[in-house]
Amino acid sequence: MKNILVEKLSLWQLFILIFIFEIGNAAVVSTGNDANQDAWIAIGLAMVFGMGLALMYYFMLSRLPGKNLFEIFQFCFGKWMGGLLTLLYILYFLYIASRVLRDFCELIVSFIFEETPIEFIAITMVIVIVYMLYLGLEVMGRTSEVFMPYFFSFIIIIGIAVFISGEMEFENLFPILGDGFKPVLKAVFPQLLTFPFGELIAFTMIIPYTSKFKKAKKITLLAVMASGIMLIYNAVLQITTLGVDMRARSNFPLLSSAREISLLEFIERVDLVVVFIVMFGIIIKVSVFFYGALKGLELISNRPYRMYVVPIGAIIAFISVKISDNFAEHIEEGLIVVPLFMHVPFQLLLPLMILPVLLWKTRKSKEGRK
Amino acid sequence: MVTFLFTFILMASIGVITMFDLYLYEETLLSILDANIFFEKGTSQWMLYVNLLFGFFYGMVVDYRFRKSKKSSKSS
Amino acid sequence: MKLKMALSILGCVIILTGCWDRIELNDVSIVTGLAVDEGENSKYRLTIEVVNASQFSKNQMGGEAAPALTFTLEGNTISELLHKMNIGITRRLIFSHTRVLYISEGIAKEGIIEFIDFLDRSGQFRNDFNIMITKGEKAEAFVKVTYPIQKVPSLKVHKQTQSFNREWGGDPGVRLTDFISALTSKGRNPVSATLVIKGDPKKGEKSENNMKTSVDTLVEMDGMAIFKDDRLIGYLTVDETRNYFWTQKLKTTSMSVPCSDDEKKPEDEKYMAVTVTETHNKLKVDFTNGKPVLKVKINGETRIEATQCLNDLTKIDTYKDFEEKINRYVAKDIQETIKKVQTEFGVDIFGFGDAFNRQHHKEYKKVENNWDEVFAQAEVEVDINLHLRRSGVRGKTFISEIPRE
Amino acid sequence: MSIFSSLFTRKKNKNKGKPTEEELFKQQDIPKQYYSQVEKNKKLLEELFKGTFDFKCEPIKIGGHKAYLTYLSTMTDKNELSNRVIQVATNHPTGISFNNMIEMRELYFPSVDFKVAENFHRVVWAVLNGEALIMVDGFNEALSLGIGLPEQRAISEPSTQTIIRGPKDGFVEGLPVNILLVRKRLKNPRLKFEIYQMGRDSKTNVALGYINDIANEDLLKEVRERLNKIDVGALLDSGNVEEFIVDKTITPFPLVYNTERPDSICGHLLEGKMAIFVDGSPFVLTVPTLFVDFFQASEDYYQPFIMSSFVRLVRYSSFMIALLFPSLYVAISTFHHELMPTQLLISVQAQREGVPFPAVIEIIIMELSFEVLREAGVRMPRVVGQTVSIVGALVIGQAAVEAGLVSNVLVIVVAFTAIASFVSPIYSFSIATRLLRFVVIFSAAFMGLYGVLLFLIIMVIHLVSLRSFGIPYLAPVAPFQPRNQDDVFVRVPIWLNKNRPSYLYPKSPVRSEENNQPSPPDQPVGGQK
Repeated sequence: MKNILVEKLSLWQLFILIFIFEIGNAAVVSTGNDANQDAWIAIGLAMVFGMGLALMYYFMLSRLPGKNLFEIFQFCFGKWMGGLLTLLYILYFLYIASRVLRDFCELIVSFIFEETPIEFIAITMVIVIVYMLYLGLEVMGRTSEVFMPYFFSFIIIIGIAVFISGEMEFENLFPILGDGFKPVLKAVFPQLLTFPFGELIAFTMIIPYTSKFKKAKKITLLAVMASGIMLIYNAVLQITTLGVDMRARSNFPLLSSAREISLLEFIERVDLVVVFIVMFGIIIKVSVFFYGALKGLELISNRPYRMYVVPIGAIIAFISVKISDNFAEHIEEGLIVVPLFMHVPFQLLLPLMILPVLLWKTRKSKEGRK
Repeated sequence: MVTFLFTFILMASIGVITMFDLYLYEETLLSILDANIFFEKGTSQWMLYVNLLFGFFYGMVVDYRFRKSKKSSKSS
Repeated sequence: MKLKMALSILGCVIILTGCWDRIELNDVSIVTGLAVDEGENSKYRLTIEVVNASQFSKNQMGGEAAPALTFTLEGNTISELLHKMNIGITRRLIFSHTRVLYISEGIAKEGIIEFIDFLDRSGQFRNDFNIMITKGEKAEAFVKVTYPIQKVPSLKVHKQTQSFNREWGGDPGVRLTDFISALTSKGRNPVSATLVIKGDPKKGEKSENNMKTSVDTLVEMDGMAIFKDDRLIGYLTVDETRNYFWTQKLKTTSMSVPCSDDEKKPEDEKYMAVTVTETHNKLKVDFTNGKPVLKVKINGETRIEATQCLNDLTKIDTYKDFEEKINRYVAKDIQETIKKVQTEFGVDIFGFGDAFNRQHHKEYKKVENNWDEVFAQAEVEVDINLHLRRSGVRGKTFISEIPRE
Repeated sequence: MSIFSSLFTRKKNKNKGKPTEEELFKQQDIPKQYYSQVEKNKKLLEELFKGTFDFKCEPIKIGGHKAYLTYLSTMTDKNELSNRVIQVATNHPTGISFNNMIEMRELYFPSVDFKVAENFHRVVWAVLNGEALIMVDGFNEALSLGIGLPEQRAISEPSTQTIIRGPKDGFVEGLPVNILLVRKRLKNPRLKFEIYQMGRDSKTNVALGYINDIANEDLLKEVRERLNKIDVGALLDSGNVEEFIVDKTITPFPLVYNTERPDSICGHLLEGKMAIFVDGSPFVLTVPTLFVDFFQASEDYYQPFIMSSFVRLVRYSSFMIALLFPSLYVAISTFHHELMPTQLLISVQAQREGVPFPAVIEIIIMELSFEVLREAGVRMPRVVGQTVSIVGALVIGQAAVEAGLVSNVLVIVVAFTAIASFVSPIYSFSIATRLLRFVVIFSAAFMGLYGVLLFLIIMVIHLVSLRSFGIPYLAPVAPFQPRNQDDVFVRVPIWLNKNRPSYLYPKSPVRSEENNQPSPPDQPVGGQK
């Protein structure tokens, strides 16, 4: 009874958060285009590597149970060096949060509201996110629990509906591995591995707050796998409905596939359902990154993170619009610059560098205790 | 503290996007900074600035209240 | 107090910013058809057809009026023209319910890529409209021909193609995405359905046309058009269109198969009417002696609807015999159509190239760039395997029971 | 809202706490001292109750002692009083002595409820409560006897929650009767009722009922604490209590469940909840309350489970319809024309031809007039109630369409919404949807379906953040508890529903261990050979 009010996530909530987080915008923008019709194989491969990454992150956290990534930095490098690293990560998280938000705003502005300014969409979205985060991590977990069934079933139903509408052509999936493994690998490294799977780094800020930390490992892996399977399903759906060329040309292939649905002469033009899926995925994704950054600020300044929610939310809205002038820049940055200069160092290199220090330090402390 | 961190992070993030723009556009630093910090008339970006101002003032108020409550808790 | 402040801030944010994309239903006109012709002074001449909704309400205000209006404008890009339309009409146009895009022959011969891109890019257009090439008359004449049952011309054409497609298969069933993916693919060339006007187009514009039991003017399906890349190069007839559709997505059709294969005695020709209820079609490209062989394989079920033949339909042998005849008949038809396309047009509209790519990716890569030539020379094998399942609710036909003198 | 609340909260005035009984009487200038000379007490009382016509202070003799019988004649049952007090006291032989009030009571009034009032405050309290007070000369305490109540409304069918099958009795305005109605159904010695007096002026009796071996201790402590904190002038209905004990006041959703049905209270008690009875109110509260409670009617448990599961799903969907239908109409007809099939769009457009208002204004006019009608229908004297419905149907429905002010489709939308909003079994919940509907209409008018989605997400976030006595408001759904799903969206047969809901942390989590699924007999009936 007394534990009710403590901020903790249940394992099921963690699972859902990771699931929605991974699918989030990855389901909507076209991923793995380098692999052509084998995009789904590439996603599967990336999923396996992603599970490896998740294991690594978990391993880091498990060396110091109950501490999040930033606290580990401080443990390893002392207050100043750790603080600097934390600041870098805060910037990284905020930048990615804004980028994800921009993805969604672009979708709304180019598909649904052609005349509405993108700023308006960004601000309204941020208001929702700020409201949710202000109420805390628990509320985020429970909100996603409420929306999970819809989120899940809508994705599945889109596929089934397209199939019944007779728009799917499984021939589009062939030839499997026609050009060998090369294009697949090209799609996996670094694009698919870092986005969406490498972005799990944000969960290093959340996993320590689960109620049963020891079981979190299994749940994380399961969630990554489930979301990977969902993404594969998604990719197959898009390729079979649109064909490889059309998918590559679509800015938002899932939306385009959903447009093909036409059932009973009445259930048609249901692309707004997709917008719902995306919208909720985006909210969760931005929130998770945002939460990570807030926790970092809390650690740096020793003030409760709720104080920062509103001001930093304003920054996210600002950056998400300023991040690029036009859609082309947004995409080019997202495909070329960001994986290279942001994802790879922050998701792979830095954690790999920290790992030995952490191991060394924790071994020492453990021996000392003995 | 909140206001300070707000300003700092705002500056830093503008710095980050400016860096990327520099990498992509091959324009002068000044022109990119200009585009990233200010806005042109005719766009609806004024909303963002209203938003930022709101965030800024919110931060100030929070800071003020925090300091006051700290003082009062100390004195009592 | 705090609630008021919070609410007022939220309210300000919302009200100050307002609502951009709002269009009341009273302020829109639903566009159902677009017709593109060659312009006299500029590149295109665009005619739109909008629904006059007040004609569809139960209590009509202002008496009889036409169920649809058309308006024509000339210009260089379609998209500009669409926004400029208000030069003559009152309301904003919405295109999400566009049903048919009519393209005149002349435009099609010059290439249609330039405005197809607009339709593909725009979020407003859906993928569920038909692309139609208009033969004979100008495209704008087609959006003006009314029809008593479905009063909006384009809705009528849309419905017409749908039912025709399902009942008999004389419409290639091409939508925008199909058209574009055929355009972009090297192993396939696009096709589209064609229309003709039967009767006097001038008479069709008037609503008196609707008063008669046999209307003066009618828009009819007329087979399909074949494109090489984005240029129109020729036509197929309605029957050939059905044969084309056999190789694609045909589900149901019906045909008259002669009772005897002997073509020499046309005077006592007897037919049986066969309905195909379910088919599955597959394209394959195989290699024999280093040369690609195009293979069409069709499985399906048929039933006999009527027969003029005297054979006893309660016997297994008869079924077998009929089955063979049907298969031979269909195979011959399809073979002829493919041959015609190969020799006359020399472009692969069937998608053999795509099938080749899927089955023998490496070999296809070698001939990818001149696939159409390879296609024109390739041999064709058609393998039809239609099963005759049943023959209605009667066994023997009564014709055989009639005592003859 | 709470984001902003941190900005704008003023300093809370320091809570001095609820005044003690002594302070309260002091404020009203009532002395505490009770004298052993009866005359003095009598004088004080008479002064206090000066100008009260029904205040009676009659001299009697009990066992030779001089005594006064004091009561409010309007609040006591005359027959009871004369039968059980006056006759007994006067007919008894004199000379039997007693040493204190308890002994006296044993001798003279053995079967009557009693309290010993040891100071003057208690004396006043007892009189106000409608008890008969006996002050005997020479004793420094008085005896108050609880005898019969004045006439009350007879138990009748509840007017707000009617059902087809099931018990038809409802609570009335008297606390004892209400407790009796529950006791009759739950003959369990562990069913406890704690009594509280609240209200400076009203001194209302409030009873907290719970089943001792089911209800969670901590929850109980929390409820008691909150009840003890209540400091109010007067409690006129349970609604007043409700506002004092909710966790959060700025929310359209009711955080406390209220009902007129004793059987539904029993059901809640058996799940481990607590019931709060307020004297003078036929509505009994139960806490903690969850979102799903408002979709469970007590009739669900009396009808076959398949049927009631279906009905429950209908209720959930009609909640969504009542909330969203008008706004969806606005959003689709002004933003997303492509969502309607062509034929439907044409016919809707045809009907909207000539309507001068934008869709939002149109729908707000209709919704407002409907709200006015509804309110008028409730407040009007029954006799004219008919008129309202006729005027409403004719004017609002038919004439408005004929005049071209609103379109036909819209009338259908509003009517359907209105009907759907009546489906919720608890009235206080359907009020919430009424209010929110307007919010969502505005949101849809500004931002189309995107606005509706934003609203939905914000609403869910809000719902999820709510707690009722520490229990998450959306409990078995979020946080998701797979074991408690048997009575949420559908209802499983009663013999399968073996566990009490675990989100209430009941002391004994199991209802019944045994598997008592009904089955046909093993042997054929009637000795079939």
